[in-house]
Amino acid sequence: GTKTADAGDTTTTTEKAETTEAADTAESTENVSADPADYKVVMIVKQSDSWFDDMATGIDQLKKDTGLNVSVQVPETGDAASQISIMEDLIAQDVDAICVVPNDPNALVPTIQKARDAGIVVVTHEAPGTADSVDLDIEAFVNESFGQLFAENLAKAMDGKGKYAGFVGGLTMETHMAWYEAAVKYLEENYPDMENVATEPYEDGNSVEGAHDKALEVLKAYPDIAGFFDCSAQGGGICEALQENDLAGTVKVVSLALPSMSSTYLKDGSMSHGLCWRPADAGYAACYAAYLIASGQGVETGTDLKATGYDSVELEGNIGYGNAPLEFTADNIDDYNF
Amino acid sequence: MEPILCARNISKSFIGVRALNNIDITINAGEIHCLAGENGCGKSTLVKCISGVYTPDHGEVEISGEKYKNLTPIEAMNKGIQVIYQDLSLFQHMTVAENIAISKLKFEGNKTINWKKIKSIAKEQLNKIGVKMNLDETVGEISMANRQMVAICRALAQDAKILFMDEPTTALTKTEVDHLMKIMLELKKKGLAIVFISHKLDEVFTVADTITIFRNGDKIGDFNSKDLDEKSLSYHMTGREIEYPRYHRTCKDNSPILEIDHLTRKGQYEDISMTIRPGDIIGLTGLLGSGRTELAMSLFGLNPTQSGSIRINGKETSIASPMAAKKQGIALLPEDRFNQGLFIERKIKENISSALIDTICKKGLIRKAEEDTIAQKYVNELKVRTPSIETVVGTLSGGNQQKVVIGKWTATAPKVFIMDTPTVGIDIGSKSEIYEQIHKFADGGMAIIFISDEIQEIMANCNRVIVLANGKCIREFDENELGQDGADKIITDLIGSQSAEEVTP
Amino acid sequence: MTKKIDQFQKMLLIIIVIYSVFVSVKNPQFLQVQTVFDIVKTSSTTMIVAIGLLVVMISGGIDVSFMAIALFGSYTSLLVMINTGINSLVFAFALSMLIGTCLGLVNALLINWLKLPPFIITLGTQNLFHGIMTTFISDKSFGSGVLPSCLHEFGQGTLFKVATENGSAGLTVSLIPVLLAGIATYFVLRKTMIGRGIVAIGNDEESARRAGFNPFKIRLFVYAYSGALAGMMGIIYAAQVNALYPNKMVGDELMVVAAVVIGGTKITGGQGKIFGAVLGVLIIYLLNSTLILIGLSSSWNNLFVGAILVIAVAVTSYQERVKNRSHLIFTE
Amino acid sequence: MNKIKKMVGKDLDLSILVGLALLVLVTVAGAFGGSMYSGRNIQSMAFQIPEFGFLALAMMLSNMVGGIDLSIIANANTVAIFTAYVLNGTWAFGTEGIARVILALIVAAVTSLIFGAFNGLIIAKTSAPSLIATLGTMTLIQGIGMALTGGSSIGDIDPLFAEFGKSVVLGLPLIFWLFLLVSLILGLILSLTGFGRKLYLYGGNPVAARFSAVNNEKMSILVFMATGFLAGMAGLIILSRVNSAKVGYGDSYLLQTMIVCVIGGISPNGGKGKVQGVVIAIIMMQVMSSAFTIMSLSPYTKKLIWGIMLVLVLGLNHVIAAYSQKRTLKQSMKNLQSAQ
Ligand SMILES: Nc1ncnc2c1ncn2[C@@H]1O[C@H](COP(=O)(O)OP(=O)(O)OP(=O)(O)O)[C@@H](O)[C@H]1O
Ligand SMILES: Nc1ncnc2c1ncn2[C@@H]1O[C@H](COP(=O)(O)OP(=O)(O)OP(=O)(O)O)[C@@H](O)[C@H]1O
Ligand SMILES: [Mg+2]
Ligand SMILES: [Mg+2]
Repeated sequence: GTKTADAGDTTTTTEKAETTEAADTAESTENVSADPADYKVVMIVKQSDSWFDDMATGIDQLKKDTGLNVSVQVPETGDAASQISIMEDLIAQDVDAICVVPNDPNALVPTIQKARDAGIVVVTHEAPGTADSVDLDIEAFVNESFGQLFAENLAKAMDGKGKYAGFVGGLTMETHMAWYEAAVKYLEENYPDMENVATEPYEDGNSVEGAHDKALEVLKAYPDIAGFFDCSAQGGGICEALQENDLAGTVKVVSLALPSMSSTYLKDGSMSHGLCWRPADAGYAACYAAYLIASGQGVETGTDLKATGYDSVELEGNIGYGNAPLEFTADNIDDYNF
Repeated sequence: MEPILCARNISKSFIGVRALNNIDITINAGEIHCLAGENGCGKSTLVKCISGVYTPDHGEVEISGEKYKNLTPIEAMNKGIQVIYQDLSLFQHMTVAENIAISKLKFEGNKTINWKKIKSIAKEQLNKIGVKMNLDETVGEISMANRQMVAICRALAQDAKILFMDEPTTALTKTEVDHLMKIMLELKKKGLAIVFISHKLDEVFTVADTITIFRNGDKIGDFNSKDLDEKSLSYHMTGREIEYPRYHRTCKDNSPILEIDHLTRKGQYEDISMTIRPGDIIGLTGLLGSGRTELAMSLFGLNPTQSGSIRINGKETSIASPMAAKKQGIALLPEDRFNQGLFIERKIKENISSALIDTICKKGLIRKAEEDTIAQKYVNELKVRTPSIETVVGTLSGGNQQKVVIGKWTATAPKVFIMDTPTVGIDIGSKSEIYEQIHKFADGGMAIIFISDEIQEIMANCNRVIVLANGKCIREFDENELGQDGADKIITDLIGSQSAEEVTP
Repeated sequence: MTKKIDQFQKMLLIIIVIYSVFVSVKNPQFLQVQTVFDIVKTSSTTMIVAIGLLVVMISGGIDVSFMAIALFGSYTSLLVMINTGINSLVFAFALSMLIGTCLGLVNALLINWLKLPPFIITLGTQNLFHGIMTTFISDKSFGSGVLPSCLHEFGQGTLFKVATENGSAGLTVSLIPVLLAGIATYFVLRKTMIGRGIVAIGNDEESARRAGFNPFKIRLFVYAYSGALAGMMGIIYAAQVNALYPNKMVGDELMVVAAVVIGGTKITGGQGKIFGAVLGVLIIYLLNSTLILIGLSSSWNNLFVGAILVIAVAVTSYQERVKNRSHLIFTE
Repeated sequence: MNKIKKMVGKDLDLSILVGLALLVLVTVAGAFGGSMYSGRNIQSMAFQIPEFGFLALAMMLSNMVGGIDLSIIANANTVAIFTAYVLNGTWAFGTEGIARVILALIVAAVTSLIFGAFNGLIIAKTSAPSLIATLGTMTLIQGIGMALTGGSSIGDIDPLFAEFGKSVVLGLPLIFWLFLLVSLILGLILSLTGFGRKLYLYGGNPVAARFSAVNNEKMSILVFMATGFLAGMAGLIILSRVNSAKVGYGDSYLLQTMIVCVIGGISPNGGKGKVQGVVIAIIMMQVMSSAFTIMSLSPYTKKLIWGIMLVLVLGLNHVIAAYSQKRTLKQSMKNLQSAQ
């Protein structure tokens, strides 16, 4: 979807005149501006927490770097309903592009459709399942391989044997479930001595407390448990539970992790591995991609989205894969500060 | 006689009414001072003004020589003013002992609670008035009469100088009232000033030294009780002659409308039988806890019976719910007007139509004009004192509220109307109006079960009387027996003997 | 108040016993000290706010802002500690409880001023407090590394430890504040005049006023007290999860209300017992912490918990109703 | 002018609310100019109102009988899940096209009524406080949805049905008209019918209602069935808007519905309030919410504003009521004096 410039910003008319001129000379035929300041891009995140706070810093950086008119909308709760309602309002406000990290991608599809019908570019992040409905979906990596990364690290920590349990934020969280399933499948295929204690993941409700309480219960129900992996960033709760039972280090933990929230656990050994991708970079890349599409420049394999790990995206259908997984250990955790 | 309290020029208005108009009153130590007047004439309001609950619009109160313009309840209590309110103001979930002792301890400035002391205070006060009670029961579990005693003990515990009693006898039966009167006279002898409010004139004359009469917020005057008799008192109160004409059944239809056979619910009432014909007004009397209310509730479908049968118009039926009762033409005027009878925040007309909703509906829609007509009709007939049918019921005086509840049920034109103590807290003027209505209903063929403690009222209104004790029917009087001289004495004695038996074990 | 354990609490104990037997049969692992220790630890924070809420509910009110208060108190005081480098548990508790008290006073003032149901008021202040904190103080999360170390020591601290199959289990020190809160509350409610005033205004405010109590002052105390307990709970919570978030806790209020009501506290006020509230909280935690033990898969959790909750509510309420009806009390 | 005065006198709370709503509308217009009331934006707001609106109406009904229904969101989602299973063919029983949509609607109506009746039965038959009874059923009903779906979203629904959520009639969404219609009907039922009257009486004093031969059990069950039904409608609208159903959608609405009801003048103690008030409050909240989006407010600031709003409305109601009472008192005393 391309878009004409006049629907964009209305405040900086003089600038626009200049850029239109520049664009004219550059592309000579189409009346399309490439000046980022002419494009209004809005990023809708899931909720307010450290993860998305970091994403917001990335977006601020993008604004500074390029002058793109980009802002962040934070819903009151992690609920698809709030995201939809914000998106509806934005459609009516006639922005140029919307980036969204959907809570529930399927629920958002009709609204995305509506936005695109209104000529708005939509870029998602963490929603490969609904990539057909959007202009572009930016992924830090392939979900399956990220899940396998969980498995690989857990197996390494557990020496390839013993019982383990997997946690997700909630059964309704699509990416968590994808990682969980990929991880379990990978372990089943490659590590016959490792045994998943349950058929379904446990829910920590995206809270440290939940992870802590569930971990305590798992420890009781399966005293011989040897490892946990947590697809939501609440592995700290499991570590706390282990410390209480003098099991820290004995029972291994691999978790999605934010450096600021889990560096201590990595350092004191209760968490063996943290996995992550940088939200700031993802936000940066997604918004930049949205701008590229909105301004008609497009994104294709090899495009540089100017963020670490996204310097050469791999386009598969509508999904643009970066190569941005991060792996934290006690040794490298101090290199990150988000 | 030394005056310990003088109120001067007290005026108080509420929205739309002037409740008190320049009232002066002097209360002397060692005297029982009665306030008399019709419903809504401002008696309770005066009490509240004097005890600091309301701030009067004008006027001042002088207690033991000190003048107050804005008396607070705390100051009043410190000055020895104690009020037993119409609603008793007890704490349902607290024990008897604590209810009695708590305000005393509070006023002594105690910061901590000594449970032993609480019990000893309670015991002492109960002994003082000669009543035995389980101190550890919660007030919610004891009878109305005992609650009244608790309220009195609580007031006495605080060395009251003036005791206000706002209709303390409404929930008591004759024997209990007598006991209370005795206690009041004892207290008077000890130098206490008592201000007593009651709509039962015999009570007033038994204890009163002085009677102050109010009409419509104005004071008519102070009278020495010896200078008045029931007739002159009621004349002063109402401004007209009041008479309670005796009821005689005129209805010709003698086929029974309601027959009860050996009705039993263990622990509440046993083996009750009666036959009621159109035009009968059956008096149901007996001690508190004798099972009258329970029986009434059973007939209204709120208290399942265990055995026995009920026949209406000769057909055996079971009354499983108030809806079924209403369908059978049975109405109940409940004992607890405030909680069971009224929608306190709603208008008079909505209260009156509340049992009639299905009738005034056409295709599910309320016919508002019809509702207004009906409401206006019963407001007029029962002489409810109100500016309009749109008035919210909560702002009416107690007596007028009761009239609204009566209106609500008479509007359904019931065949059998059970009235559980219908004239409690109602002034003599309105009473006679209500009696008149009841007679008119009965003449029109309605059967009425009239539950009451007032023998006088029973004698005037009933053509048959059943006396209950401990859930059993101990005596039945028919029209002839009632007609004989001294029947009232026999009934009084019957109830009295029961209570004597009860006290002895 | 006379009988130590009333009918209602007996009912709850029976429910707990039956359920425990059921779990033990399904999984004998349930029968070990660690179970008790774990439940004590996981429920300790809820216990404290439940006790605070109990006091409010006995006074005839309700408070749904206590989680926001807990968050406000703990977040702010820990933030102060992080920024100033103070590393003292006493300071944390003192400041957090002070803030809690102040916010509680705000609740009481608003309730007194607006004369509206406390449910509505505290629903408003819940938003207000949380909004003020996150807008004017900070909305950043803090991980374990930055938090004062005394906090983690407290959160992990145990009174004593016993060896288990694969490690050891300790009885959390958080039990001490719970006991303190419980005993203090018992003392206040039972042995002080203000406590009886709380019960009195819960029974009937007008009557209490006539008996010489000052409902306004009592209400100030009640909400301040529950606020202080909430502040205390906030610190314990932060210590246990060893992290500080600006958006946790808020939203879990109704579960606590339910626990207190299941424990036999009258929603209309005037009656309620600490032991009952404790049992109510226990039932909810017992339920939630045995799902894995009985081998229930996650997608069936809610169905199971919901069913048990509905049964418990129905059984206890029905008993009460039958008792009331036989006394011709219609509670609806 | 006189008419307005009369109206204000008759229903003070509602008038204050209307005044406040107008104030909000004007302020917002002043701040954002035309963009706020462009046809597009109005349409967008009208699209957002119904799903929340139906939930708020459901909450209102339960509040009016002095109760609270915490299970409405769970109910809406689970109804949506049932309906989605019909519409995507899993439970279609061989129906196709329009027949399938009709079957789905029937399933939605029946399930929502059953959930509501279940609440009503527990509350009516055991006298359980609705707060904890519905907390239990909320978990239970959510559990049913969870057990059925395992947490994943149920999509692929019949496009015929999806149209319903998108269609626009006379410039406004069909679902918005539906919301207005249902509000109107509900308002009329409450103010004009016997059922409505009984509901007010029952809400005001259930014991007296029982003694007035109102069938309390029936009332309670009916009211909660109606509550359930409205929640089910919300579920259908959610389904038609997002084309899929999932446990947990709209969980954040729960507290908001309570706030809207309070602002709309519903007393949680029961027996008081009007549909108009709630509808105005819903619209006002939507306008504010959209304005918040335009201003890119942080979620916390939004929360702060909601809190201030609530306390402000309540405070205003209180102050004005006290003032007007004083005035009436003075007036009536003057009348009394002049009469003398
Ligand atoms: N809180 C109130 N608000 C408005 N009007 C009131 C209020 N309290 C009393 N009134 C009115 O003041 C008048 C006097 O009422 P009051 O209760 O003093 O009467 P009373 O003499 O005690 O009657 P009763 O014998 O029925 O108890 C009545 O008209 C009543 O409607
Ligand atoms: N002394 C008592 N202790 C405990 N409960 C009592 C006592 N007396 C009565 N009750 C119970 O209180 C309830 C109400 O009794 P109540 O005294 O109203 O009966 P009643 O026959 O209607 O008498 P009355 O109409 O004179 O009040 C009944 O359930 C009764 O069993
Ligand atoms: Mg009076
Ligand atoms: Mg009785």
